[in-house]
Amino acid sequence: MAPFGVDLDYVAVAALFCIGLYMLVAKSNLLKKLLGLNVMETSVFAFIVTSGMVEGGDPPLLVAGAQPPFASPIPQAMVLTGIVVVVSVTAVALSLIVQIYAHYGTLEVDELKERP
Amino acid sequence: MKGWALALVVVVAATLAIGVQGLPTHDAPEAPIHDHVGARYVERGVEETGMRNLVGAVLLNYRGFDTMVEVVVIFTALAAVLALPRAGSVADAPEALPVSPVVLFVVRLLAPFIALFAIALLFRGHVSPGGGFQAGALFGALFVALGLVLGRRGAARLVPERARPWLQAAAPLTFAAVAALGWALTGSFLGFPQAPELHAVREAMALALEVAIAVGGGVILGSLFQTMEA
Amino acid sequence: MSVAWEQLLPWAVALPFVGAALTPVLAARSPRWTGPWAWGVVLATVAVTVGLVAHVAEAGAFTYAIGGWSGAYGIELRFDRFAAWVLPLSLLFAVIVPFSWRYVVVSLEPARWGAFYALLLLVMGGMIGFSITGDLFNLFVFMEVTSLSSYALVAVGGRGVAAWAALKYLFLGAVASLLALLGTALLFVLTGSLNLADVAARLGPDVARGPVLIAFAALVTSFLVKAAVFPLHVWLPDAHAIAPSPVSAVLSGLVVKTGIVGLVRVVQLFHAADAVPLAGFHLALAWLGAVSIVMGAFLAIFQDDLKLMLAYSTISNVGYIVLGFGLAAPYAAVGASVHVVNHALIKTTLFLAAGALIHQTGFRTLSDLRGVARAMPQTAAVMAIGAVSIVGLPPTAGFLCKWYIALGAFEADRAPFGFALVFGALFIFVYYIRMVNALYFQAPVHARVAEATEVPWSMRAPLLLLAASCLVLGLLGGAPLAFVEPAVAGVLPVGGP
Amino acid sequence: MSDLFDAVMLALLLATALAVARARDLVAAVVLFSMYGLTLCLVWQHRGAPDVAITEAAVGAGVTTVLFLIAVARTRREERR
Repeated sequence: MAPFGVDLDYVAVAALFCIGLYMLVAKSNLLKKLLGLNVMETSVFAFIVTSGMVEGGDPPLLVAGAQPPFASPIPQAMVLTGIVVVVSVTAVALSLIVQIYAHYGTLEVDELKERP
Repeated sequence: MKGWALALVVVVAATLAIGVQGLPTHDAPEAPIHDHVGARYVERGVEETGMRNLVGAVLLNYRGFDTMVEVVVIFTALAAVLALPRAGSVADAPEALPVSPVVLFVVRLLAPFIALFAIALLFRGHVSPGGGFQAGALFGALFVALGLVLGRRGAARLVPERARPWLQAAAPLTFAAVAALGWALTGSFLGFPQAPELHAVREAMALALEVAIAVGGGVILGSLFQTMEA
Repeated sequence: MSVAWEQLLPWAVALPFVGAALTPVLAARSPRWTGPWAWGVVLATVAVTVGLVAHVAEAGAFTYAIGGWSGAYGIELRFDRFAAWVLPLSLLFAVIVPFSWRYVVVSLEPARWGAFYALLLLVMGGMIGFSITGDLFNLFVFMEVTSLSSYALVAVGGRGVAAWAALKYLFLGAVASLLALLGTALLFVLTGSLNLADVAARLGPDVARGPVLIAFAALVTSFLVKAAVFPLHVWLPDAHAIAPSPVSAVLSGLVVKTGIVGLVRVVQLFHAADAVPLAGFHLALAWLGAVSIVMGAFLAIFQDDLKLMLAYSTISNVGYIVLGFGLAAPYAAVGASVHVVNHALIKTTLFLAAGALIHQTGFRTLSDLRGVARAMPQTAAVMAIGAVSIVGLPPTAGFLCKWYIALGAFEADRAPFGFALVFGALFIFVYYIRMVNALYFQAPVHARVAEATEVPWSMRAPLLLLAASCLVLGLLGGAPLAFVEPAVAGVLPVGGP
Repeated sequence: MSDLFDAVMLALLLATALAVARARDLVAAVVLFSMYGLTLCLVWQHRGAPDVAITEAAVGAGVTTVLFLIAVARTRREERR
């Protein structure tokens, strides 16, 4: 979709990336930071999937009745892999966050920095 | 802090805005993404892999090595969580999450259907959207939902204690086994035989991978949930 | 009978992964055997890698098409001389794993043994895969295995502080991985390919410059974070100092090097494609390296905590490597490549020896550990050999590397960098002298230090072996340099020296 | 028609992402994040990536959300002002 010569999809993806980045760097709460990281990651996935789309294209399922052009299967496979990677990292991060809270009693970075 | 963060975001936004300018339009069929490797997959994928779902063909066959490493990544997450010191003693662990009766009812109602849907995704993955990962994710989600309903003990009983480590390792091990089989049959690691008389073998190999990914992935997601909740 | 070594390349990755997957299975039956099992897996992997390296030294670089899909149509492994040079780093696991037996038994409850060894094997497999893959996305996935297991290994040792250090590492590491994925995605959109060589071939002059530059910047930034080059090093000191000592050795000696390997791969790609102004980039890299050398060494001087000092020393030494590649002069690049391995060996020695001292005395600062050499002469001697090697006194390998990098600086007409190098070497000299002085020439202040006993053999044997290797690598002199020279030819705008 | 659907979806994506950033109640933030994930999943389903859509719905919006909710339950619900 590109009205006025601007690729709206890519603009939206870039905006999501920036929102996630803002959460990651500006928020003090660890869980909010992690949510920001997830938003950033999904924005990159959205970029990858979008790049493989084609105007009026069908999903890359070559069953009876499917018409070319097809969306490219490679970006979709990459993103499937990526989603699983991200959930793995998120699970480990959440376990660490729970431990940090159990020990320090806070999730705010500025308070954590003051403790030894 | 906030000002510094905003400045960083503005810089990144500007960089991305410039970067977006020169990118090929994604909707155009003549973009490099559709024209080089992608074109061959669309053209010959079905013949070369025997799978009509090309995403599955890429995941299991053309780029199967990525998927092998990816199941190792999930396994790593499990090993990571299991290697961490246990949080607190049993005494200060909070009780199970409070769950409303409506949720309980809905989960009980939906559980068989979710399971059915996951199995359908698994076994029809070569001709329709779906496949091992999607089914595994659904199994995992089902695990989590049942954990809410049955409580920790009940959910733990779904997977027998003795089989658990094997099931958690199922995906990487099956991948290695299939890779070795391909090595023996075709001479290349993770190779799928293409000869017509070996099509049944090829399908069996793909199915073994799908099932292992679904079971292994589902069990690991469920274990992650249980370890975090415990 | 000749073994078809090419055929074994994917197993160099698959073996540690299978071993890791089976470790928890074994742990469920008898946790005691997980350590020896992990060691067995490491030795098998090392046997394969050594065979492969010998094969490459003889027959030259080769590629392996996974699943028979050659070129860009599948995933290709590429085993060139640079990979052959960094791959033997996995040898170090063969001493780190037995060293950690005692630590594991003393510090972790049996339920966690399996997971700990599994993570060590996963780091190893991930690093091997990272160095041999010829595919951009595959590079990313391998990087994730290595990173994710490293985050967890940092947190294994303790509750609050360790978890916080690990989480900081995780956040920065995840952003770095995300940047690598973004760069990969951009290159894929521009060329339609993920194969490193194919991408390089297709990044022709008609491809838009803006996205290419962003992809390049994203990939380079990602690997600079992983390599902990100065302004991007903030995650390193805490993570490396707080982690259990065998883990510190793995992280500081080996995992940091994945950033360097990634950097080399990216520069290779863009050099072949001639798509970005590499001259300016090399200059920036050289500056970053020089700043890292000086700042890392400077900050290390002020550390009383032994492991924290070693961690800052890693930043400084990575600076040497980055400077060496940044100078883009043949001598410097050869020196830098050798220093990759050299520093891995020495830093592993130092961290394990530090771990041994901490393990036996319970103290971790230099002021508490004063005079420990009297009670633990062998461990202290290993520490001293490591210090002499890393400072780079003439007979050791450290000297040769730095000498080559300095030669490169003059060769490239960048004498100021030569001064940065000398300056940094002076700082490094100061703090290692301080360390040796504290261990040897000061009186013990704690009874526990004065009465400490030498470490058990499961720890002592690895230490002595490592110290001997440090000396041997130094005495080998030019031999490693000769092996690496052809390897760096592809990394540079100009041919070998 | 299709363009309109896409535009609405993109707007909804940005709105949910901003809402996640703004929410002080962490449970609300997590639930909004799962809405964000489901919106993304609809976009992908609509535009030729059903495989990714199913996975995002199950993993991105489902499993991730539950893991986050457990973490919130075991820590603190409010982000400090």
